[in-house]
Amino acid sequence: MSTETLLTPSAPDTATWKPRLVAFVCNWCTYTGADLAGTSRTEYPANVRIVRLPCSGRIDPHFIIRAFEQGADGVLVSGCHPGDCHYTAGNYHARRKFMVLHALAEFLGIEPERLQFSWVSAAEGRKWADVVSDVVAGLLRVGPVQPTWGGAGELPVRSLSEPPRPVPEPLDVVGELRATAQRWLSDCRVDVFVGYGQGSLPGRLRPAFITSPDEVDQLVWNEHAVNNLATYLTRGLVKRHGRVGLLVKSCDARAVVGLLQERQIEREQVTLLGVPCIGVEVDGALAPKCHTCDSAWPALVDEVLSAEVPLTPVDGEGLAAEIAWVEKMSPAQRRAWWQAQFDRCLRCYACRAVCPLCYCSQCIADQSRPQWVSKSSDGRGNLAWNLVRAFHLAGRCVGCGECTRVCPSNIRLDLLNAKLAQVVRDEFGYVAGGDPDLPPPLTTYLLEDHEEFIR
Amino acid sequence: MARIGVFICHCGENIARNVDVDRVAEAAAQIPGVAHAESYRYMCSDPGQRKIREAIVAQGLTGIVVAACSPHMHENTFQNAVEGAGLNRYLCEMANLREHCSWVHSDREEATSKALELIAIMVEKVKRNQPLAPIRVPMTKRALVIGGGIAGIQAALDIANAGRDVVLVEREPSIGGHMAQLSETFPTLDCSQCIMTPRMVEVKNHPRIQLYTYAEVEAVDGYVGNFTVTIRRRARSVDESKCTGCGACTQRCPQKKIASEFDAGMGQRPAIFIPFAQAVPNLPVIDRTRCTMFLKGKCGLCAKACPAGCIDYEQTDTLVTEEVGAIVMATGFDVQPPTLYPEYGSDPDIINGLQFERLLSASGPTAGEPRRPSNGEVPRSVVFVACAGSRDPARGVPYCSSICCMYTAKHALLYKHKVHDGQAYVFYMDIRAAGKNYDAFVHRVIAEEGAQYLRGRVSRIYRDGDQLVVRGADTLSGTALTIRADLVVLATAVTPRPGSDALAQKLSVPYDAFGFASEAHPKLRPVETNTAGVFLAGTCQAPRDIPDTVAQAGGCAAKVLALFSADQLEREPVVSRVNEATCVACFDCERVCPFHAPEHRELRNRAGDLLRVVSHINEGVCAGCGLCVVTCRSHSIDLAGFSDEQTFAEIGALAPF
Amino acid sequence: MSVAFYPGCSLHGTGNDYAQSAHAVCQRLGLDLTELEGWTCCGSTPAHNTSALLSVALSAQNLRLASDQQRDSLVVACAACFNRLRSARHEMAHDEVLRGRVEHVLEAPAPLDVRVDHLLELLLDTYGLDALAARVRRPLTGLKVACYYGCLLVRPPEVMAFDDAEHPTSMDRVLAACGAETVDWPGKTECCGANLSLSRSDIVVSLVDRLLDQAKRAGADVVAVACPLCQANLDVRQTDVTAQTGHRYDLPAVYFTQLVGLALGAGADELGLDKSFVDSRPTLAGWLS
Amino acid sequence: MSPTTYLADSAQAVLTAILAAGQRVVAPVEQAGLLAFAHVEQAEQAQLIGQTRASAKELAFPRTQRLFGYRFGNPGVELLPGEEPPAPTVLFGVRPCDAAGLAILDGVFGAEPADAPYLARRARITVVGLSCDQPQAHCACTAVGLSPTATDGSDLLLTPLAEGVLVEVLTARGAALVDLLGEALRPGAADKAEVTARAEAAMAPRALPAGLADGLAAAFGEAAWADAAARCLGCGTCAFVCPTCHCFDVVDESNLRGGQRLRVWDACQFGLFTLHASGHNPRADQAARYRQRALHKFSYYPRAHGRPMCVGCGRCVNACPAGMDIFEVAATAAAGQG
Amino acid sequence: MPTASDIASEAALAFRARIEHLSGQTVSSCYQCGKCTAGCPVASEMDTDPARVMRLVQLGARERVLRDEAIWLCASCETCVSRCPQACRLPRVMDALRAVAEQDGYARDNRGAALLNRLFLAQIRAFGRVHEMSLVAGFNLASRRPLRDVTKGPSMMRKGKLHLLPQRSANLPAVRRIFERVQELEGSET
Repeated sequence: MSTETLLTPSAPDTATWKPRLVAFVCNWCTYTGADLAGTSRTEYPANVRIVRLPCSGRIDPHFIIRAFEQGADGVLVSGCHPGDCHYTAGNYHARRKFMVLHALAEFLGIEPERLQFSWVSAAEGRKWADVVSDVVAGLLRVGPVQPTWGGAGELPVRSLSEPPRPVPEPLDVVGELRATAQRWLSDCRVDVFVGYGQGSLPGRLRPAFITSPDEVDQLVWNEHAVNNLATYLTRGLVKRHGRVGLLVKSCDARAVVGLLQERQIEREQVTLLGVPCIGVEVDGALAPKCHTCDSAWPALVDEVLSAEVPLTPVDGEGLAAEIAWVEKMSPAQRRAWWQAQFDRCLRCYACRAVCPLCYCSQCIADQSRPQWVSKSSDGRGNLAWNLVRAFHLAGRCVGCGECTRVCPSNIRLDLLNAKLAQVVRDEFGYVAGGDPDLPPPLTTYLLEDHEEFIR
Repeated sequence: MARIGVFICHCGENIARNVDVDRVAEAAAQIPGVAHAESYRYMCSDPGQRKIREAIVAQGLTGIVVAACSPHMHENTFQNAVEGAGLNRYLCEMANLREHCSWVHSDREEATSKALELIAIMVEKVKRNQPLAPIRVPMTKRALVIGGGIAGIQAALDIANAGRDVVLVEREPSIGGHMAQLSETFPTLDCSQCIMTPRMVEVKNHPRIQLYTYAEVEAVDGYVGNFTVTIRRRARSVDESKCTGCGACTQRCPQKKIASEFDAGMGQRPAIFIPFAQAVPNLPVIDRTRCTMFLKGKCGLCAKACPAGCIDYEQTDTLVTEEVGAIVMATGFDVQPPTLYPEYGSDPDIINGLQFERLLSASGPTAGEPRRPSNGEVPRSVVFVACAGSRDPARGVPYCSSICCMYTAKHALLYKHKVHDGQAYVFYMDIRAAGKNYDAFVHRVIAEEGAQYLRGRVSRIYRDGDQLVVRGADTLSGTALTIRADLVVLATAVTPRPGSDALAQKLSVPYDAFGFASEAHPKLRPVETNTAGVFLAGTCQAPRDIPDTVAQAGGCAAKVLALFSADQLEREPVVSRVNEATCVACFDCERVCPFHAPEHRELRNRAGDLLRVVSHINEGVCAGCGLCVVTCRSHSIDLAGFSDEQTFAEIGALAPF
Repeated sequence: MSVAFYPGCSLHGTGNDYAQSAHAVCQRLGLDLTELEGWTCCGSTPAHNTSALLSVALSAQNLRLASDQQRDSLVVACAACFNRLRSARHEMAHDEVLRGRVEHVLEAPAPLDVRVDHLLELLLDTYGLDALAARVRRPLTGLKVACYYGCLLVRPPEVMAFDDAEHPTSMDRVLAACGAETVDWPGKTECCGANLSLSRSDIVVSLVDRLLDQAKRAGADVVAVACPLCQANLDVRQTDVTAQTGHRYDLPAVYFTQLVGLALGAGADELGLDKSFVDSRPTLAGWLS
Repeated sequence: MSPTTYLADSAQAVLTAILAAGQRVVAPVEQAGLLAFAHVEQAEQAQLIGQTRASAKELAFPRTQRLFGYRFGNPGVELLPGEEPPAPTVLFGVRPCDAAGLAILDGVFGAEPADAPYLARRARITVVGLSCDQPQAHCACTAVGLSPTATDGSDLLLTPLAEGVLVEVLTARGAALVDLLGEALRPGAADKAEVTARAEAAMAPRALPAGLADGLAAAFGEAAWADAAARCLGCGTCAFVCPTCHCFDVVDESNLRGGQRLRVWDACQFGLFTLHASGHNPRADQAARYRQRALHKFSYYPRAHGRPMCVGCGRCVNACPAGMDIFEVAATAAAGQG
Repeated sequence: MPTASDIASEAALAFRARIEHLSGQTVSSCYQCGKCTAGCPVASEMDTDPARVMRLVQLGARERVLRDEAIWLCASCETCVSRCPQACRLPRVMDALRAVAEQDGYARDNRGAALLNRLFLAQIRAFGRVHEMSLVAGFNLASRRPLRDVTKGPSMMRKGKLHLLPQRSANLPAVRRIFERVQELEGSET
């Protein structure tokens, strides 16, 4: 149900079409370099419109998304060469963000010609002219953006490269779980214990909040304990009780690390009870994240339940295989595939609600001045929302997979998250949810960070 | 309701030639929100500016777009004009029709339509501009100078003599730096120590200079006008208040054969030592890494020898905190050791220029007589090699060290003066003698003193019995040469002082790949840095000679004094601000900010209970880069002048009009 | 690890005493030194003088043979061949365009899976100095050796990555492990002019003259070499040196393998000591049983 | 007078006939591993067993709907029309619960002042219901006064029998559709009571207590809401899959040239839902928001309209990321009061 | 010496470009520090020292440099390479000059290295390996100095260091194919 609007220009007439290139440039190097191209009378195509910002570090990925929404055929991002930043390090930080954005765009099947990055110094008027000419030539090659919303070919939502696997018998820890919760509550070590209780539908578990030692019999544990309870650590209705005891699987514990890293919780306010976990069930099979999980034991805990853990070797590639499957498609196929996914998005924000790391008190998707993300639940707004969500989780997502589990429209958010986690791991050597003392990868940089994607 | 005025400049023919300015003016008047549009031949001229001012008043304009040249050219001009008409200067934006349009697009049709779009973009932006007021921050009129070489001494004295307090921090036990080590200076052959020592004493006795030697800057917090500096005073193991500098302790020390830093390894010193005779302060220090007492736990001879009882083995480092408003970085340089090239090997008779200075210095280990380190004999043949590490992108440093040509000429001359029948050979690549009287000096060395200048580099040096064999080339004649030498002096590359990169980080000053601190602008702001209130003097910024260093240090002093001339500091209001209502206190802003501008602010209710801690941007420190704005996921930070809303509006105007 | 020995043309000709002694040493140490089947000339200097592509392709052909024969490493004794083979591998690994061209010429993928090692590296890294010292039967105590590396083992450093290019010690360490005293001398990596040997023997004579002079003055009893071309120049040209300059040295130039073999207990004939022009046997008499 | 009931071979056969009559049809199809209402061209595309993940309301009340557009002039603004409603459509295979949901929406949007954009779309929809013979664990239609074969909101209702299918003509629009179908339908009648009984027997017992509306209203001030809502994460899943939820937000999106005014779905569980421009939020926490949801469905609406604003489809219970069950919460809250 | 117009001529620029292409070295980066000359073992034998050869290539002095004996004297010892501050691989430039000299007919009369190169490669082509005895004999004959080193041969033969008959590699066809393919490829490029 796409909305034809004034804001989304209709498909251009190919005969008269001229590419529209929006350039976001820093004030000190590239803008001045473009000035130099002017003073040197170096001619280049008139298709470019410059938006001047103080620093490449000020170039928000949202600006780029918005430019495309407003009908740009291509976006060029340009700043100072490494070492030249007027603000010392703006371009180094920007480089990391751009690296992620570049990978994300590629993964979504956006032609590389449409999103280009360059370093142009104040002395490189010639280079500016060359870069613009080159990018415009690239846009002429790929042609106008084809609006393909809706009607995208029906492709399978999941790769069949790894067949669903049965869930192993859950470990029997319930007795010790209840005893521990009881002890913590009796000793006033915690004011509320967050675990799992029986759900109202058969075979379902759901979060349970135990505030009295007498209630611990409500606690249960089995393969249906899917929820990442770390999400509740930042929730007012849970925090109101005081100190929180939390049952964590190894994936959940990684989210707690993220919250500590980002100072959303204080370590002493939270007592973690680790539960050895050998897999949970989603859609009647072993959850994809469990295929590649290499530890039944959470790393960050205060106490841990004891159990004999059978050796379950990590095998299969899990999401990596599916990422490879998506990447094997042609860019156009990939774009269509993602568009079909995003088209289904209802904007219910269940993905945001369950994510332990989406804790902002006011999400930018809810802001209207400026309006970061169109609220329209159509191609435009849905693309922007899903891009923003993925980008904000880059280097932070711990891969608990909750967003994908709860999506009422079966959108493969886990693939976006996992792809960016791959990029962050390969490019910045960082895996989220490990060491709470490390800075998140997009808040730091290395001089030697890769920049092959930058001209 | 916005009433925007658009003023289109012909710039003579510069814009009008390729852009149909009349058509643009006509079309610009149709842009929603535009109340007035006109074009004029020279908008920056007085009549042009008057047009703007008059229109503002007559039409009640709420924002101005001047479509003319680059804002880097005339933004200030038009901001002033707008202000003159009573409108806030930040309600003026420029559309760059010249550098970004008429000068680079020859198709008049294309250039004209692009010009109109550029104007539409700025109209959309200026509609959302907010009036901004300059930021004022208080000023501590006290300066910190880091480094007690000639640069630091000069800057400190200039500032202090102008009546401002100075804190001078020197890492070594004495101030003086490299200049105190030099024999004589080119091209006048003044005795370096003779001109340096009085300056050092003046520093010591100056009532406005607080001197910390054997001390390092540990941490720098705050911002221009309001720095808090933590200084680590390393333990001298000597009570400064009691010591008279008699030197009895140094004579009793059983360790006597430690390579002297001051003599660049050409002489020796004890474990408790005064670096050199004219040291300021003239106090000994114990080198704990070599002292028997510290290594083996017993000795104590110096304590026994000290008549004042001021040896204190228990002394510890102390931290002192100083509040200053400006900082001068003057950490100086080092020269590379003479062992860079394996093809030259390492031989006691191959030394670097600084070591040769000590051999030539009257106060040096040989009392000014050049002698071979290997056997103490006077060298009869000395080969000087310039560019021994400089201008070598492959294995040394790619830059020119700037001072070697001159000091090598001086070395050859001084050597010839001291060893009349000796032969001096100088291998060089180019002679860079651009200072006053420098070229004449070099020619004097070649023509009158008889130094043999050879244009080429040396490929190999090896020992053959008592002598060194130097294989070089003279490219002017196209021949390979083999010279037997008693001593080889390598003009090794000038590099920044080790640790100056770490200091630059503490000061938020960028530095280049070699560690030289970066100035704000190579031409127009050569002593400023991009961190307001931090200035650069001397060789920490690039290799340079003494006159340039002294001039630059004076420049720094002038900048510091100019800064101190106001009681408050005015800064551009392009700074970030936090929306405290939505800030979730992840403090990623703090992690990314190159200037340490984000602070933790506690929000309390009326009863004083702590509600939340949120981020707060210190406007005095914020440089306005916007990195925090982009990093903030909840977008609780925005940048005045380049706000998210302004930028989105610009993007919204990008669609064809 | 499976290795193949690449002898090169010289070791089948003028340098056969090098081959002989290398085999003798490896046999005594239990190191496999099976020759690469069907090896061909590396192309040497004339090939790279003529065409960079030809040069790399001729060497790559041998790497390909080694790869086809499932060898992990090609062990080379001749410094010149070693230089060509290792350079070819380096260039193919670092220059994609060249690699493509070579693959076109060879009609096969570039054989980058095979390492190229010098015999000295085999002794030092694979076998180990301690193990070698343990096998020494007749320590060369008292023998003063000037180790001569020449050019091609060590240069250019970023390609060869062999030891310290200006002050190499590999051979010194190997011979020291055999009990010999190695002298420090300036000629270690100076050029003997090998590839001018035929075309400009006059130049070679003056270079050899200088090397012998330096070695002699450093107190060497023998010069040890790791290259048949160096050996030929330093040994065979001594008469020419005397003829051209009047300097007479009588300084034997032997292969380091001959000295190692000696220490391991091999006999003069087994090591081919009879084959040099300046007879080393009188100098080495004390260690010949 | 045409007969009010017909018999046909199967629901599939009826669909085939509707398509053959050239009607545009939206029916449940399998998409990306779930059932969703989508345009079908062939009867085989339709998947007539099971419950769609989202309800059928989207066709009449789309996720995003342009109310009107505008273009800026200088001076003045030019107004542009809103969306063009889609072509007349047969909404086929709608479960009785979903059809009843449309009936509730008709009441809400049809009340004065009538909502023109909704009615324009609704007027072009003919609802062909399909009785439910395989209820799921979360089903609860009987608890809200409906049944697996209820007719509310349908123009035609198909009820599968042991053999063939019973077609009930319920409205004039339904009759008009029947007229197009020719021989696929045979006049005839059958009793669907047995079907109803069988389906009801298969359902999990769920019931709402008597006096729920008043009980909930009385429980408004209870602190227990905080405990009840603690696990609610505040997403919009329940509202967006609900056949009766109809809250929306109106947003303007514009640039220099002009813009549009959009109606987009909104959900009462979002924190933003009642956030005032001043920053004040009368429903400050999830407890207040969840209470609103329970009371709107089971207290305010029934008090005004005499029936719950719930058709018992159970989608919200099934889809909730955190396992919230509104029936359970409402019953407990009301009971706590009593 | 070339005049200013010669230096800027197309031919001069083309020559420099050709050498840069063949050698893969940026000849223009040479700033004449002379370290190559200083360390070169044969510089003293050259009329034009290595640094100056580089200079002549920079100037595009084709005739002069291709006729210069110096380019045949480089021993490829790589001493200059390991010490060059601009990391220039001068022997490759020398190789390129020799290849061009050979291609363009400047080496026809060369009785030294060029001749040896030709004979050497001919042997590889013939046998897959080099046969030292016939190489030496052939070289001496062709360079019209048949008696060079005449005393060495018999003694070497006695010592078993020279074989009368050449060895033939089992992979001779592969080697010949390499020669053909290289010629083909390079021929197609010029």
